[in-house]
Amino acid sequence: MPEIPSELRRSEPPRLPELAEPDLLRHFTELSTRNFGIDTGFYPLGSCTMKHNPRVNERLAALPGFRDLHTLQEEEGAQGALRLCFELQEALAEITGLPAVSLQPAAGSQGELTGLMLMRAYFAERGEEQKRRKIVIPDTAHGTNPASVTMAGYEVTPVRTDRRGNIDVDDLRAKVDEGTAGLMLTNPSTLGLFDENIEEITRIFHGVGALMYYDGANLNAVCGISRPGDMGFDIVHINLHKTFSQPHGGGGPGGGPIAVGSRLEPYLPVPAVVRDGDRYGLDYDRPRTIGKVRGFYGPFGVFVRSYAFIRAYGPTLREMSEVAVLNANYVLALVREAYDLPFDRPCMHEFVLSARTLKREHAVTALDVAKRLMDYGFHPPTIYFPLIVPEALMIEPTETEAKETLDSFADAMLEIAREAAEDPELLKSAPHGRPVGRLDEVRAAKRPVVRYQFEEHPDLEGEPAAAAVETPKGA
Amino acid sequence: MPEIPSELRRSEPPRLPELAEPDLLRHFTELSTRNFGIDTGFYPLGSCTMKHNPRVNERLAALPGFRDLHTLQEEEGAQGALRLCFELQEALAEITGLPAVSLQPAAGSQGELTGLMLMRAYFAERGEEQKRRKIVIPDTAHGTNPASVTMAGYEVTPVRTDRRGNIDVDDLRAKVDEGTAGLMLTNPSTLGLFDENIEEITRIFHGVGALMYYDGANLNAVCGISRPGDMGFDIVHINLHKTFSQPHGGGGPGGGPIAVGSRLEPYLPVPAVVRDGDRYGLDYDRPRTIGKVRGFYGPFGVFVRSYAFIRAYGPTLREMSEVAVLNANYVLALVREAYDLPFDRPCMHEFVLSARTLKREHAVTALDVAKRLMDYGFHPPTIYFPLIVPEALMIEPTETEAKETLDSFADAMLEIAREAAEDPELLKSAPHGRPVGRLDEVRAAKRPVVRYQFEEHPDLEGEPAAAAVETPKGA
Amino acid sequence: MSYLALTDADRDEMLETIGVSSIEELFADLPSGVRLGRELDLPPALSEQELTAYFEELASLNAHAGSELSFLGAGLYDHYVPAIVDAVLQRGELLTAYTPYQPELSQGVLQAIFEYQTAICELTGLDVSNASGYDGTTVAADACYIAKHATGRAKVVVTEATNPQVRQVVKTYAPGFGLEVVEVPHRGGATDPDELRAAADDAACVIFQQPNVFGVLEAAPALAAAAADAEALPVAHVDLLSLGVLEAPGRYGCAIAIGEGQSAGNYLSFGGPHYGFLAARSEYVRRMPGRIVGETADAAGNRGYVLTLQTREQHIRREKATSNITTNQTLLALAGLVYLSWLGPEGLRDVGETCMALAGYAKERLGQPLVFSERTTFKEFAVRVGRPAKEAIAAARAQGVHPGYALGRDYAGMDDVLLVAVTEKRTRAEIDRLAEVLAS
Amino acid sequence: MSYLALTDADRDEMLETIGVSSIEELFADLPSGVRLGRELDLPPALSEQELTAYFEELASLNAHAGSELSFLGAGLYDHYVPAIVDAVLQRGELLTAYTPYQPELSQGVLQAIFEYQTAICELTGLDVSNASGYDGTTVAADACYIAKHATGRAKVVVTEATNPQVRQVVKTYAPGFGLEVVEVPHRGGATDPDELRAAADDAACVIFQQPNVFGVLEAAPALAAAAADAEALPVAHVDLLSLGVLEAPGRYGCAIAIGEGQSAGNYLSFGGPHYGFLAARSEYVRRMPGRIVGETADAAGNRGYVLTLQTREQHIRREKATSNITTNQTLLALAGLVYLSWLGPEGLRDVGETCMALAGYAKERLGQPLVFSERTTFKEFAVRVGRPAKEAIAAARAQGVHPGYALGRDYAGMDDVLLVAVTEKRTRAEIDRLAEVLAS
Ligand SMILES: Cc1ncc(COP(=O)(O)O)c(C=O)c1O
Ligand SMILES: Cc1ncc(COP(=O)(O)O)c(C=O)c1O
Repeated sequence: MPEIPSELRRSEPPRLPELAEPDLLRHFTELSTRNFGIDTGFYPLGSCTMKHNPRVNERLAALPGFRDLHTLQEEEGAQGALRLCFELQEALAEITGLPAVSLQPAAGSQGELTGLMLMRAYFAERGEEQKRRKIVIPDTAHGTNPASVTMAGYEVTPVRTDRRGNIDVDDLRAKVDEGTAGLMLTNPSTLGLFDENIEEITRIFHGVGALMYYDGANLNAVCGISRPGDMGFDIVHINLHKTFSQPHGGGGPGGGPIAVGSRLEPYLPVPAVVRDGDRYGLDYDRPRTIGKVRGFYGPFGVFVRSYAFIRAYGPTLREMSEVAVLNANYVLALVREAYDLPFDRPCMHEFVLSARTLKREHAVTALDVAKRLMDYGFHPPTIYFPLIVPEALMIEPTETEAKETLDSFADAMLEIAREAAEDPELLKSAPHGRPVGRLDEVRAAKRPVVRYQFEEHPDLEGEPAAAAVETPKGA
Repeated sequence: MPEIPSELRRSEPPRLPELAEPDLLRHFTELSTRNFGIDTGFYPLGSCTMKHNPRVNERLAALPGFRDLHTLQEEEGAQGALRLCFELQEALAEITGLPAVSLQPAAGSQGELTGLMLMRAYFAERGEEQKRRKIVIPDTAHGTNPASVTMAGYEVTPVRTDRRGNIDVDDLRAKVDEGTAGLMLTNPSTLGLFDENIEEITRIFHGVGALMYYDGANLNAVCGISRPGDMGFDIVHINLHKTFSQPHGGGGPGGGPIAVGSRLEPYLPVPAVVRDGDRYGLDYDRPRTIGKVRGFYGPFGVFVRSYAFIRAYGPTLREMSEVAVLNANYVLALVREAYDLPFDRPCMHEFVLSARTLKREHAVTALDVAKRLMDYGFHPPTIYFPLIVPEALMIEPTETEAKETLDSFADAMLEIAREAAEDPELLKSAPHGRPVGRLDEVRAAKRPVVRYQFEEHPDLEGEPAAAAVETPKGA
Repeated sequence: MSYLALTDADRDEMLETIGVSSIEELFADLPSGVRLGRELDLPPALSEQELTAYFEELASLNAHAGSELSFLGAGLYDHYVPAIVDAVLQRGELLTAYTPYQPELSQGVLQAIFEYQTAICELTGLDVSNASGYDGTTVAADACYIAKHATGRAKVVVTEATNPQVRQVVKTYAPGFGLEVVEVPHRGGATDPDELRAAADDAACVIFQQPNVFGVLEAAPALAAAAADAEALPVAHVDLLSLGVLEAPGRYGCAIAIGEGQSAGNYLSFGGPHYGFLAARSEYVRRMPGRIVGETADAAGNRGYVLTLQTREQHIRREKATSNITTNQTLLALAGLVYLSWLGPEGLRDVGETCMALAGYAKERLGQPLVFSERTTFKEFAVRVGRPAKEAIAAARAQGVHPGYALGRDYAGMDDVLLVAVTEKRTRAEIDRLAEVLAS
Repeated sequence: MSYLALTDADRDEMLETIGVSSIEELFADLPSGVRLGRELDLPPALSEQELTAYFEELASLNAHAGSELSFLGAGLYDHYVPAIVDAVLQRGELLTAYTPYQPELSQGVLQAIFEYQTAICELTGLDVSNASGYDGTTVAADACYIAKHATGRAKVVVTEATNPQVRQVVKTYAPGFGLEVVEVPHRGGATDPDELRAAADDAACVIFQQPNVFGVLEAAPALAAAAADAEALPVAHVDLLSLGVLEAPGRYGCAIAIGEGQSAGNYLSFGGPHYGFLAARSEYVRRMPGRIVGETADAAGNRGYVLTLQTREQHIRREKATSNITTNQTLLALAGLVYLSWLGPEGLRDVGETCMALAGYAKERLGQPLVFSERTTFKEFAVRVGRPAKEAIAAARAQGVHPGYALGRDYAGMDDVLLVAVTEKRTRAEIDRLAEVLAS
């Protein structure tokens, strides 16, 4: 074996665990028992679409022909995988109503960034690169939207929400002009409401030559019912790990394919998966492409699962969305009396309550309600998001839950509202009987310990985390 | 589709669960969280050899070439499977020291029955069928031994255990004669002790022309160290789910191959897996065979796992047994002071304590100790077995446990002995914080409810289960 | 060796604690004459990676359902096993647990068995089920044991149209039970009730299979009646997958129903491990072999499950036990439960109807003479292929199709007969392919 | 559709409770102009069994590591993934959980990430690791972001000997960050420190790969020193599997280490999903993108883990966040943790040495001229095959061997060059086979 020059050779072995397999398996089994997944129980984490993850999808992704396929395999040796990618592109184009698809982005957020890069490239070719610097974002938007804008080198122009929960169109008119590159909108919005003025909004942006980006996080509400392309959007990302059931894995992986109108197709990342007769291939010859946003072609294993999910429904995907909306409205009907409902309209696949009154009258917060729900065996909803709703509780049941589950969740919500009045301490001290109680996030941020404490571990410079408690949890 | 005659057609649909997949998966996930496996923690269930189950074995058993292979596939189409069976036979022959192997028995108990059937066939050919009716069994034997004797149409002759924990040779001499068909012995015995007089015992049985059966349940103690064949045994069964790590699955499956000396080979079940050059086949042409004891060739999936386990060790199987014995003696050394030790000798892979003194002095039973161990996160040992030891606690750590685990288990045992003196209620009320407390076994047996209570469910005639509490639990 | 956790330092410390200087000392009680005194003659140890490579090579030498279009059945069937079955069986808390002797740590397995017993009772139309037997053959021997003790009679009757594997195992067990075994021949692929009635005199039980080994539907109620008329226990050997469309044995007078569970939720796995099921009328519960789970409560009144009626069993009754069984097939029975729950009542009926419809299509499509053309069959049927079946099989396999089982192996005068099994996994196109291959 | 739990009766009840007469009413807010008004044009729904059959057919059209002897690498490698990785990843509580926003229900994932961060810090010799980035390319862009804000400089330097996928992604992100990208050519397969030093003036960071794209060991310490000398952050793109034998980047002055985690515990999966790792010196922690888990305690003093330093992140800082990332690659990073824990320090070294020894054997055995014969390589090397590499590949694949990657795809003047990767899964016999095939 060839000699490694001494200055390049490892000087001290890494301190990795030294456990035999039996103890290793026990360790990770034990860790899993201190975690809560969809398999454990109801998980109405708003904006995250925590639906059942069919196990057949895991089986299919593990087929050796997929799992052990090298990404640089010659095209002739990867026809099945390329065909799967192509068919998924076709399906997503049909579902979104936009003809050209790139599967490359690794998640929704990267889909957003990619979409904004497409805008840049599009305007650059028109010589409008300098002029168009603004991206309009409603105040209900998810944090990734503005963050993506900054990463893409654009500036954020915020726009207000009106009293019905739609974008405030007057405010919008005042802010959209020739300097506007585009809009980023989630529709239905993070309030779980479909923007009734979407057609007008489209006119406003297209009127000034700006583009419209659709954040697909809430696509689960409208599959087969209304398509972003038909709403007028030019670019959309799809969160395969939400709408199309890629398991979320405790944080990832995900998939954030984007679909675009034909005028933006030339700028899509390379390679594109193309078909020529019954042969499938990779097309790198896209002179106007923005380039690559991640390695190779995207998270293929995610494609297998999500495409399997789509094929399991076929055209009945519409029923998936209908039931998602039905479940949400049902839970809303059951719990609305006990909580504040900032926007009183039929919701879509999710709805946002406020614990404002509970807080005012009993000094009980959305966080307390969330923690108390754990005692009832439920994962809490998303809280403190969207930001415009104080003490927000954002509830998304998804279509895969049984009525019995929804009923018992609603009962718990009502019971907790009663407890807030009668025995607020019960909520403040929640959760009970978990491996740990509420953890000190401020201390964690002040004196960060982010790796196992081997003796000589250097101290990290911390930061104030005063806001730790009221920060968004979920989405 | 052909018509089913109405009198043969199903009249009422079976009342099976009607759950969607999401709820079904949650249901079984939830059930699993109310169960304890080796993956959960230490499982020193004496006589059961609860060792780590390597996950690679599950992967290998699931290879389509094994998992989806039909048992009636032509031999040319099953060469890999037949070769695996053949190689496993060879390995078991080498480990047991007996040349001829049949993989067919489904578990140890069926191995016993098969072995006794071989004895019948053997003596029948010698015209001694009527004469030889007795099978000698020591009072330490597992219940399956006498039960197998009865099923085989033989009669049990019990023999005593002496003060060192060996078979009482004098008692034995008095009971073995021309009417004796054979002996069934577990060695090391269920006391975890190796019979020091095994050679003499062999002389006694072979002296009268009787045969010797080795119950392989404790083979984990002596692999590569001492072989049943070399001890003089004519027949042995191997519990693949003990010594060779087939996961026990909450009760099964198992595998109970038997190995025999050449004089018994002609009677083995059919088919035999044979080799001819580099071709493997099934031999049904065994005119003196006892026939078949289960369908086809045996639990093949178990063979895959156990053969993989054997190949992972190879000749170092000896180390497996050495460490099993080391671990047992280590725990014994740590806990002996606090419990009674009926037979004070170095143990083999397991040892048997008695809670006799705890019971006399504090009215605390072996059952109480067992239940209290659950509070410390351990599965209890086997209790009330073997029957000759009052308040027996039969502890088998196995080789796969770490010293840290053994230490904390020993600490718990010592702590519990202290608690028995200081706060016996703590033990009597154990376990604490489990999904259920101690269950009423007497009621379960008195008024048996053995299926979900649909309205018209007929009452079963029950039985007294007075003994329920002091009955063997484990092994 | 990564399955062992002790370091060398650990070993030294432990030996010191024990008070010996070497591991050998711990084996002092072994007479030198019985020691091996050499290394085991086994192939060298393999790493996990090497293991995987070697076993993958062995697996690749087998023609399996994925690599060959197969119509093999004759007792084990290539039905679809849903992914949820794998997912549940991989749960370590279930996979790596022992028999649930300690109920407080075993409610998961205990409740699952209780649910399994319920499902088996529902499917068979009987009152009690045990937690599983070894397979579809040994439960037949178990049934004989029950019948013997229930009737005090010394003879059992089995129809010749019952799977030969089952009959062979019954014959192997019978002498130990002190039972004589009588077989009743089939007439044109089915059993004649009168003939059966005649044979049933003084019989402890009568075992018949529905659908029988030829896939033919027996006049099961008539057979059960014939047995009952002779005061022999009627025992039906049934296919769980047929019980969505075929009547429950309990409904036509059977005292006991048994069978091979593989078709419901287990992989083929070259013949095992699978599960045998056994259900009976309540009066036989105390004679039943095997584990039985019962419902009860704790002091606080919480419902819970325990192994019950244990005084039937070997660990208590020893030589007087109803059986010697201890390790059974719980995990495979759990697979059965998950599968049946996944199907539900409608799903079960659908699978049965689909199999029957496809088999019906195959009977026409093959265009080969049916051996028992007058009979109604379920998912399997016998055809004459006009040459030795072994030849037909070899020829078909050369074209990637396994056309079925050579019945001549078990039945005289059937050397040219193939037993063709068609499950819901087969498509019409695949059946057409079979027809093509057999015609060629 | 078995993924949906509601019965028709449920739906009616629920509609009544809501106070509407049909589901359509719930969509009243949708303007008619934006409604689809027709069925989606998708292929008909498939049952689980049909799904399986269809996907198995697609999978069978791919030549995978099990069906073809492959020496493909160039960034993703066919290393052995132990069964315990699958076992852990199949635990539903981990597989189906969201990002751990609620720590009391997420201690399992949180502690696992904490352990992962520890392992990455140990391997790279740095102070902090995030919970994972998308892959080995996007973490390079993340590093550029950190460097830009740490130095206020507007240029990044990347060596040409860095994997082209990485360079392409950096170039795609750069404009948004307001960064210019400069590439430094390789000289005979490695980077010249002086040349790098010259390019590094005013650079925010310098990214090089060790071992580089040609499998060659760079003079990494010298490259890091050159960067540091220009007050640019030295960033090493490394292979986790090499860090048992190669020095930790933190030990030779790197400020940041990044890389593709696939080689450690992930399957090839046609390029994803995998995990990118990113570790840095503590002073850069507040600039780091992505989740970070920290240790803390509850009121009772029990240790616990939480997402921490969140004010870096988009859900709090929005347009001022260090990144837009939210969904990351936790499950794949968990696979990495399980794998690295399974290996342990010695196992990691062994794998590295085995790969290197086998690759060394291959270099000799192939007998083809090495492109950079003077250089030390790790598990990959470049050879000239005396004809267009594409042809050599086609010819070899016809014989069941994939001989490697055609470097000409990315590097001028290398049309006849194959990049051959040799992992611990390859055997000498397989390497001999490769030699034979390439020679023919
Ligand atoms: C409304 C919204 N937009 C964007 C995202 C980001 O998507 P991803 O997590 O796939 O990056 C999310 C979820 O995290 C979201 O809820
Ligand atoms: C000593 C002994 N003999 C026989 C058996 C029966 O073996 P099996 O459970 O494999 O039938 C066991 C275990 O149950 C045992 O411990």
